[in-house]
Amino acid sequence: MTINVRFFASLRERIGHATLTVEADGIASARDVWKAVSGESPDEEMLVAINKEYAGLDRAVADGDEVAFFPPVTGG
Amino acid sequence: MTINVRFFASLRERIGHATLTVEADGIASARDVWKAVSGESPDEEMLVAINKEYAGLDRAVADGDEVAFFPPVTGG
Amino acid sequence: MTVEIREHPFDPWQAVSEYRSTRLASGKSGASAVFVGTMRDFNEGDEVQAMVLEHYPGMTEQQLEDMRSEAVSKHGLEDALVVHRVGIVHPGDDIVLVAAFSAHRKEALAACREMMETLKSTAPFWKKETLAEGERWVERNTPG
Amino acid sequence: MTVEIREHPFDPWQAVSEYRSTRLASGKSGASAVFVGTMRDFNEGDEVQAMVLEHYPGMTEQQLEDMRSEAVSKHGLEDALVVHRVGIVHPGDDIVLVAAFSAHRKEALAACREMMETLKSTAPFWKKETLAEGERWVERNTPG
Repeated sequence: MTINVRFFASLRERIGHATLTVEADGIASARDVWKAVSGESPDEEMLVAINKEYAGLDRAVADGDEVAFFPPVTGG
Repeated sequence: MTINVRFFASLRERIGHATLTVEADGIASARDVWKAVSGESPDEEMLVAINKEYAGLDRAVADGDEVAFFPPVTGG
Repeated sequence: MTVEIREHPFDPWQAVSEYRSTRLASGKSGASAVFVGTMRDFNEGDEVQAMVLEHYPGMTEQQLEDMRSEAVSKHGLEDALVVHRVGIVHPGDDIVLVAAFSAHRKEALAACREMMETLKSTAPFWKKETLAEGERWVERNTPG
Repeated sequence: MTVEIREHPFDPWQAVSEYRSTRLASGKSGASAVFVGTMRDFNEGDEVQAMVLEHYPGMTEQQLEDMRSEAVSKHGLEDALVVHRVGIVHPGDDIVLVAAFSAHRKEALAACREMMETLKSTAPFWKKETLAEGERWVERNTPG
């Protein structure tokens, strides 16, 4: 299974990449994706989008999905 | 006692004057001024200003005051 | 002058833009909340061709100035601007501009809304509409 | 286009004025409620020299468009316009414009405020400030 992962703002800097591709079996949810790329548990405030729509950490992911992680938004 | 009376909008048209001068004794309040110029009791919605500030119908008037009568405001 | 009565058509967006660039310190007001009221070509189901806006010279300016000062002081605004047309207006003409400038959006938005409610309920202006069948006074403003 | 992401400085007042004259039917929208957010030269007690505004291309536009459509439909607006800057901005630069156009003021004012709250809490934008001592991410928006 291939997941295209994106990071924004402080999470991009922390991970050190704007995008990563995760190719692995055993990944069921966005939470699993985060663990695969960071080796850590997600922090409470982290936001997740799957295919450019907000999603919960336990939302299922499928082959080819774009999963994005970012901190609270600060626009406007 | 001399009172300078002003009328606006539909009250101006009803009275037929934009300004009137009332010279009479026995006028104590804005209500008395309205009775003197119209011969009628004031209607509930009528607004009153004395010297360009909102006032109640029973507010006292003094020699030289400007007393204005007008309908509900409709600006904006 | 932060309260103005205008007898001729004005461009409210240009007025706000000019006011900001000439009267406000750059970089202080993070939030500008603006309301512009424009004459519509219909009211209460009828087509309106024109309108006369009457006011009470002296009292109207004082009411608007009091309203502006109270909003600035209550909400800690940087500044506020109020412009209102009088005289003969036509559909599409802008009638009123209320602008609140503040460091933060909450205060600017609340002050803008409150000034509009105060203006609608207390500022001495009266509208007389010209319809195809004649003229009529607008009897009251709708609540906000 | 009623949702725009701009990479260069823009004049929000000119944008509203042009939008009204080119996109809205004259005489229909009696009420225009507009909020403009501008970069300040201070934040949380510190002087800010510049800022980088990052967004999520594709998702940001979709979020803004959903927000705009919901506001139009909920409040029965004639139209609504949303413009947001990205990239490097400086104090005094305008960052966001939200405009709601309606027949009546109540709906325009409510829609403008609600769109700003939605934008602040859900639109994927992030600010990084440049201070004299270095850079820092803005961690969260203040509630409205």
